[in-house]
Amino acid sequence: MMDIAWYLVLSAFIFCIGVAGVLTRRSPLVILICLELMLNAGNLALVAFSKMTGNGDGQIFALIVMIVAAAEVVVGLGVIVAMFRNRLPMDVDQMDELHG
Amino acid sequence: MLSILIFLPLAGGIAAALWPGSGEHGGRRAGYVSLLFAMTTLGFAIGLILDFDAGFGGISNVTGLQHVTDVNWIPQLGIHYKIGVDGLSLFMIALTTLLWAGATAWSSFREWPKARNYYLMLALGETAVLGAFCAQDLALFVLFFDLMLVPFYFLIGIWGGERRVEATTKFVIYTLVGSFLMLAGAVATGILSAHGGHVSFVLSDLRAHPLSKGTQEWIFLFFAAAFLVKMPAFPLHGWLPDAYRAAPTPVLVVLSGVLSKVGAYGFLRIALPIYPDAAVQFQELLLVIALVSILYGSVMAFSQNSATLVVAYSSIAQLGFITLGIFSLRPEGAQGAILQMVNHGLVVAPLFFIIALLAARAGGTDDLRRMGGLAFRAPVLAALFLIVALATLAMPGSANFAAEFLILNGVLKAKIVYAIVAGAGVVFAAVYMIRLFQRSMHNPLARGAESRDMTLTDGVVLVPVVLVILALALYPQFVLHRSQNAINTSLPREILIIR
Amino acid sequence: MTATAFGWLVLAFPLAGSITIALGFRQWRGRTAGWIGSGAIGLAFASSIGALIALQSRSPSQRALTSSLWNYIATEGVNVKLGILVDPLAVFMCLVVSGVSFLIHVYSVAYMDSDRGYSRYFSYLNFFVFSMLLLVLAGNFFLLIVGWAFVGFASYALISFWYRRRTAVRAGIKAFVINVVGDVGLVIAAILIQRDTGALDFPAVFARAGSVWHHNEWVIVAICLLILVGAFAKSAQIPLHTWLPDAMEGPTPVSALIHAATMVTAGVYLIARTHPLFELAPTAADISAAIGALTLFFAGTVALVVTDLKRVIAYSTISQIGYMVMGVSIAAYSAGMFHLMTHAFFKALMFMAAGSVIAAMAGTQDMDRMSGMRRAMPFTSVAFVAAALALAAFPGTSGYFSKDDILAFAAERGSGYWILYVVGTVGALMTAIYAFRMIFRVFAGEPNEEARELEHGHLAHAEPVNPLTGEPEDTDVGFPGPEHHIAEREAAMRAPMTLLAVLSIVAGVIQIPHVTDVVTDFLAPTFADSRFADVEPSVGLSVLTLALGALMSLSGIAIAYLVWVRRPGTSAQLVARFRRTHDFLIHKWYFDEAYDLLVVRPMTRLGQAASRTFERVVIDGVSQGAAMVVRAGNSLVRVAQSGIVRYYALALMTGVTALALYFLIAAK
Amino acid sequence: MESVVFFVAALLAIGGALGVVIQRNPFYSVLSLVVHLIALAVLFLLLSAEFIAAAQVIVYAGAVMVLYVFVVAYVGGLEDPLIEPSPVLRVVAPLFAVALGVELSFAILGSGLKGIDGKGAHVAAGFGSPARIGELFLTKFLISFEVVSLLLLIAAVAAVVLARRSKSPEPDRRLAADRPS
Amino acid sequence: MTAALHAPHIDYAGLSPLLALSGGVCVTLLLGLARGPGTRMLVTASALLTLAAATTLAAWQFGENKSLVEGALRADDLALSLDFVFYAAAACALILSLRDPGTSHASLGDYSALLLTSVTGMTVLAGATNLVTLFLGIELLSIPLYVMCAVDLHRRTSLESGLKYLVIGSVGSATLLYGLAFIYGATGSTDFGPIAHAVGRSGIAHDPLLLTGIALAAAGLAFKASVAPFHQWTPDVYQGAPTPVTAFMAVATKAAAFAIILRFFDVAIHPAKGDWDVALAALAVASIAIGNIGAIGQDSMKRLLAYSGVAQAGYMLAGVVVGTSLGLKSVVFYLFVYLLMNVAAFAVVIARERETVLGDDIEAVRGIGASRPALAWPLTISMLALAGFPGTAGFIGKFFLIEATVQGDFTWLGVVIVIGSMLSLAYYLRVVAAVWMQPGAEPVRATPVMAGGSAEASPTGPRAGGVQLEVVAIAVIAAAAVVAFGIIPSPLLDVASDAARAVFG
Repeated sequence: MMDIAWYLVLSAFIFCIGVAGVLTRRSPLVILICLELMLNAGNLALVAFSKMTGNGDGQIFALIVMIVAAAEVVVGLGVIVAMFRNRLPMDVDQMDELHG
Repeated sequence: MLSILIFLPLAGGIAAALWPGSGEHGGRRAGYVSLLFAMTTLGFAIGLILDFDAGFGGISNVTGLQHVTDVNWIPQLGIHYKIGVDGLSLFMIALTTLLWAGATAWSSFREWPKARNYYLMLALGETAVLGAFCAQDLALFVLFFDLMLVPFYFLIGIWGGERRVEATTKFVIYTLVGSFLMLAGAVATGILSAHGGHVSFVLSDLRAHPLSKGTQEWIFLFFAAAFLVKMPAFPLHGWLPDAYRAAPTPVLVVLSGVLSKVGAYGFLRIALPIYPDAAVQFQELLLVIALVSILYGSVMAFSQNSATLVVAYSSIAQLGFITLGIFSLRPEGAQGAILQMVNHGLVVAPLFFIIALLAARAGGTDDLRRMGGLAFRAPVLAALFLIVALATLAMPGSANFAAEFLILNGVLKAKIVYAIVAGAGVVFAAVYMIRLFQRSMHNPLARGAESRDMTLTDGVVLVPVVLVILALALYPQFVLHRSQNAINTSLPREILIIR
Repeated sequence: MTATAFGWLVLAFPLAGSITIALGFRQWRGRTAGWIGSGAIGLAFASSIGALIALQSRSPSQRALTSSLWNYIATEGVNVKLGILVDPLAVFMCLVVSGVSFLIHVYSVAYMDSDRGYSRYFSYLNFFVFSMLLLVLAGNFFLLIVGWAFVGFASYALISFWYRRRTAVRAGIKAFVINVVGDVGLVIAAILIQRDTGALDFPAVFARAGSVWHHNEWVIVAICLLILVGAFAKSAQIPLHTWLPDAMEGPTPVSALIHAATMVTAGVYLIARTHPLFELAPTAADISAAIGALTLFFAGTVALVVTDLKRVIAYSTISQIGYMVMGVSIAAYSAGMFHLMTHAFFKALMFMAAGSVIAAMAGTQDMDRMSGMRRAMPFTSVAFVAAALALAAFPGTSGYFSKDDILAFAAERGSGYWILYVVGTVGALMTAIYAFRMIFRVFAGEPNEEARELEHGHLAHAEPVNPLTGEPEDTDVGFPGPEHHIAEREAAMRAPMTLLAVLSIVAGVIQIPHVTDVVTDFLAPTFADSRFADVEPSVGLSVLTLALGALMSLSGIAIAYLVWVRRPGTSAQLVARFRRTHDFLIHKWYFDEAYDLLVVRPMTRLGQAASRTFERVVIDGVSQGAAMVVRAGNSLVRVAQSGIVRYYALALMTGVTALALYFLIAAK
Repeated sequence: MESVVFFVAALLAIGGALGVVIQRNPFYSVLSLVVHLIALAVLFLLLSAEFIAAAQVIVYAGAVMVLYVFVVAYVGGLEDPLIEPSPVLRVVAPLFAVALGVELSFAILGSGLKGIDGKGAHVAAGFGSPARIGELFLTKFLISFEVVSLLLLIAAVAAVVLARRSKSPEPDRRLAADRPS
Repeated sequence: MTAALHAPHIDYAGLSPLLALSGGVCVTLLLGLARGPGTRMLVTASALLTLAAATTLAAWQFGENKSLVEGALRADDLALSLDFVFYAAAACALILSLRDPGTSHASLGDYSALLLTSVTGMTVLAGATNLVTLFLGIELLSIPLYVMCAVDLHRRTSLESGLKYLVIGSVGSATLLYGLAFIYGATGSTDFGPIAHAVGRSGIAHDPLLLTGIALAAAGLAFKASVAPFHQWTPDVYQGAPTPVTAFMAVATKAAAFAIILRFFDVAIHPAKGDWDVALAALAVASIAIGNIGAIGQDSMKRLLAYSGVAQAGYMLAGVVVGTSLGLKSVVFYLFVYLLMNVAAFAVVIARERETVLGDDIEAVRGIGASRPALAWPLTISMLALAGFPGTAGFIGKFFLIEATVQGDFTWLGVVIVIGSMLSLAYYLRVVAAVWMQPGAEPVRATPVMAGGSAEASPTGPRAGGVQLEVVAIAVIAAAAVVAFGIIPSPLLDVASDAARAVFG
């Protein structure tokens, strides 16, 4: 049985990988996925903590996060589809009409 | 009672704005309506003076606050709607109402675009100024002090001359920089003087619980900044030339006749009583500023070609004198300052009216090089101008001289050197005022200028003011006697003792 | 009626006259305004006499009366009443002022006729008299200053009376500013006095002076010097004399009244009035005496070379006032006042005569263009000669006694004061010379064309031009109108001139040393407290002085005769001989140039620099600088707002990392 | 034994995550995400959260992933060059990721909390069981439970709004299936 | 296994506003499906009714400070008073979008439902006393907003704003989540009460785990309140979104964010104040500076208001920093005022958008002082109020905030606020000057215009040319309120004090 710390560090790494993804990728799709990574990292941490402290709140929290993530994905994909329909580039860097 | 005085003009302004009638006709009617109200306010003020109790020979020890109204306005913030009159505010109020009546009359004899808004703003301005003069609660004072800017921002910005928008923006920003600092200072004063207890901004309470010296110092500086910008004093006068050139005549009159006094008034009403230690601490600094203002203003005044700017810079110098008197931190000085505040308001107003008339005769420019020899067919105008000019340069026998005499008296007793240097200021005043008079009235008739006397309506505006000037020249004691008591509060014992 | 009541009346009449004339300026037709003005002054003179009688009816010790109307300024530490002080000195001045003024008013009624500014002129003139009387009657320093400034203003207004003459306007400003300098000196002096004695009323101040200040302590010396600044500015003493010659821009009667007879002697009066202070500060008194001497010498030299008729008289005035200042400064009070009086007589007369001449010359004032008017204008020439004799202190004339009275006193004081005596005597010689230089150049010799015309009864009426610049006058504000008036044809001018001529000659008899010391005795109560009250030139000294004076005067006249009548052209040779000296003198010792260089130019330069450079660079610079900083920040923010979402995310993460870092540090 | 499982799962999870980030083709990113999710599920099991693990597999690997695949297919797997056009981000982004990682690890390891270095509290059987979860949901987290349903409802609406004018309403129906009753 | 399930006590009275809202969502959604002429009116009516009901219920519950459902929520005066702000903002947004071309792409039913849901989320958030509820609340308010921003599907900028908001928003909430996880881990509970208690124990107060959690959570919340440096989405999203949506976001989102920020910092982790106050102060200074500087010279009114919003967030954050009852009071009060000021401004922008082809460019309001006083005055008043001129509620608000900072020993922060206000004059006055002091652009009759300032015209959607009474009315009423409360602020102040009492007792 491993120390909780291991799980936490692992989750931290995943979180950062997610961040790196958001910062480096330009396809909105992939960015969404990277967001999923970040949320999952959060989940892992929650579950680990709930194991550590032995109360179930963390797990509930994690579960709810999952659903929230799903909802976010839906909206995100919806926007992407809309963009596609309007023949907008699938590249966040080119969505820069608003600036200044 | 006082509240009526304060809000009567605003009521008039609203009435004027809503008065039926269309087109220029409606505008004129709006003018007469607000003129009516302005006159009523003036009457009110006169009543106030007559009914004012100066105490026994003016030497009684009561603070002399009269007609007090005290409503707990915003209890959660400890802000009271407390207003009252003492010898200090009394004549400021009189001056305000008089000049505003004059300005309104002057305006109502002329056509204005968007006249309704114009009179509304003019009236709002009067209300704000009166409020500031009556306020006996720090927060209330700050509120009115800043409120003043709103109407003047519009008055200059909408009805002004060339480059009016830049001018008015510059004016408001300059002034608000000071005012906002003052706001912070005021709040700090209220909170800190409460020492964790119940917060109150009522001046008398604040006087009762002075702050620690260190706190006083930075707050005092904030307030000083606000007041000096308002006056304005060197080197915070950057807004003055543009604003003065852009402002329409009636606005200019009240701007330099009254608003500049609010700063000086603030020193006597707020800065000295509430931050006595700091006042003493920074006396030298303020005296130097005042002195530089006098000299700089004078030098500028006699190197200008625009008549308006001559007077503009001259008022920097004049307010320098007032500051000098205040920060002599002596009763004579303060009294002189009060008297001089009234006088300067009284002389600068007709000056600007007259300059407007001269400009009308010199083909619409206030450039002295385009004027000259205007006196010939305008003996009355010339005579009035002469009287006002002499009063401005503090000709002995004028109330202005009485004031400067007292001021120099105070300064000389406090710090002799400053008095000597200030003497030079008096000479300069003679130079630039006489120069102004002669360049416009004397010398061969300028090309394109035509000499004709003023009309009856101009007389209606000018003559009363000049009469007041003469009256005060004969009997300045009228003011001094009533403002005597106010000094006791303006110069608290701390200051006098330390001195 | 008490003396003070008369005092108030003395003030009331001229003021009333002035206001009446001013308010009714549209109504008065013809010479009405003039007669109203003269009448007012006449009444004032009458009241002065009334005051005199009322005063003399009291015992000498009781002859200083005060009276006040109301509190002018009454506040902590300052108390000024609107009050007058009637004492012999004041009454003496009142008599001189109102008397001479009356005569000059009458003269003006005719002389200024047909001037477009007729009413304005008399209104100003009455106002001047009022101010002058206020000055002499003032019961405290404050009111004194008020009168002081008023006369300054009146003189300014009358100097630039023909206000479309550039020269007149410039002269006016000059006079006004220099007078204000004087006022300021006086004001500061007054405040210092008020600070130390706590009073401004003359009696109180003089009473406490001795106890407040030690003998000759620096404060009192400073005060006296400041008072002198005021006195010298008014009385045109070095270095504040430059305005007086220019003041000749005004109408000639004005020069007669203000710039010869009355106002310019105010300085003398002031010193006499404040003598208790000066006696406490001998240093100041000596300085003043020295300057007086210097001035009388300087002015004399200049008067020798100037060719503008009025300016010659002006310099002679400066010089004569030099005598008076010297006199009162060395405590020869009654002598000084006496000379003040006589000088008023003969100098007023001289100006009147000059005015008549100038009128005959259709406005020309240059002596080079004058000659041989004797036959053309007999009356005028007689009057002028009478005045000149008095000025030259011809034995027996009024000037003779009054001047020598001063010198004798100087000699009596002995020691260093001998120098003053010598200078005074030399001055006397020069006086005689330039006085008769005028006579000989104007009246002697071949009649010029104006004179010849006049002999045939035609008064010249040239197209008016400015005598200085030669530019044509615009006459509609009333440069001495289209026609001129000379004494020969105007009774209103002749009468006062006659009277003054008589006075100039005989007035001396009232104050013949050791014979009739009328003036001295009359003024005695005022100067009773003086340390030198009992100093009086010994008989021998007086006689010696008188003799020497006579000698000087006669030789002076002789020299003048020699140079300008006997051997015409001598002066030219002299000029050629002493070219340098002549230039120096003709430029009036370069005073004006020096002022222009040291004061006027630097000031204007400073002003221009301030408005051109400082205002732009510093004052606006600050606000613009602030604006620039903000704008820079603004563009920075906008660049960061690139519109690329990933940069936003980056920024967000930066924030997060930074926050986390801070907290980690906080944690440790 | 357990630790072996942990390390394997951990490696897979990280690998999957990295895969998501560095795969050029979105489609592969999706697939590596699946790997990552499964690995996480395993870790959840190790942390005695059976229900979470199950939900993870069903909801994510089941529903959400399918959604992704659809959209990827619909939009077309457009590849974005890994050569980051903006050098700033190419350098800075990983830097920040690392920095953040270091900070977080510091926080975790530096924490003085007892138990963090422990195996965790000794939990009763059925700690993460559906029953326990359900109980919590119906008691303490009732509100959350209801709100979540509202959230899903609105997500559906959102999808409808965004995918308007579409003859192919797959995303919508798929979501409708997800809505808990 | 059948564990005895003792159902929790549910206080329906306390929940009533929430229930009303969620009910309203469903009803509106269904009504939206109806076809027919009157649908629009019907839907709007039901939505407005919902809000009205919620408001009344909230008002009814006002004063009873109680926890609901095992401390997941709290229906106290802080929450309820801010609920009023949400509801008011939502109502205004609804009325403003009634005839808005931009939002007309979604069927009004869906649109209103989204709006109401977002409001529900805010209500939840305002009452949240539990990390889970907190997170849910934030998501529930954000997700509909993402959609509403993008709702003008045919306008690129609208989609762009939606995407940007979504991406950054999700990053923000992920960060928040991670932070909450840490806090949960460090304190072992998701309820604020126990958390506060745990933090109170000196051991944890300085634990890196907790503090890092706080840092991440703070970042997430600050993002919602668009506090610099987490503000950058604000200008773009505000400008891109349909203006009524912007108006709603600008006011309601900020209010909700501050609601939870107040509760989180002043309740949950108040014991650790010594650790976080300086950090927040730094954030406040940053936002004041960046917001005010960024707003200068902006030509798009919406952008300008966005930056000004950043600055205002900074001011309010200063009220949080001091963590005192007075501070909370001042923030709540300022939120009320903020609502009024912005609604007035946005209403005017919308009106001009529809009257001219200039969109939300400042040109559009040039010279309306002469032509359209009914719009000019509200705009002027709101600008002056935002700048903190006296006679307006904005002045009282600033006064109050400064008072709080001084009393909380953060005087220098008060001075920073003041300096910020000075900077802000540069752009607020520019608008006023444009309104009054410049000749009007010749009135352009409304040709088909897109909301959001881009000139791409779209054929669809109803166009109301010229005056639109409801818009003008809102502008005028809001402005009037600004002045009224500037003169008689006491009522609002009382509410604010109640809110403070609910938290600090």
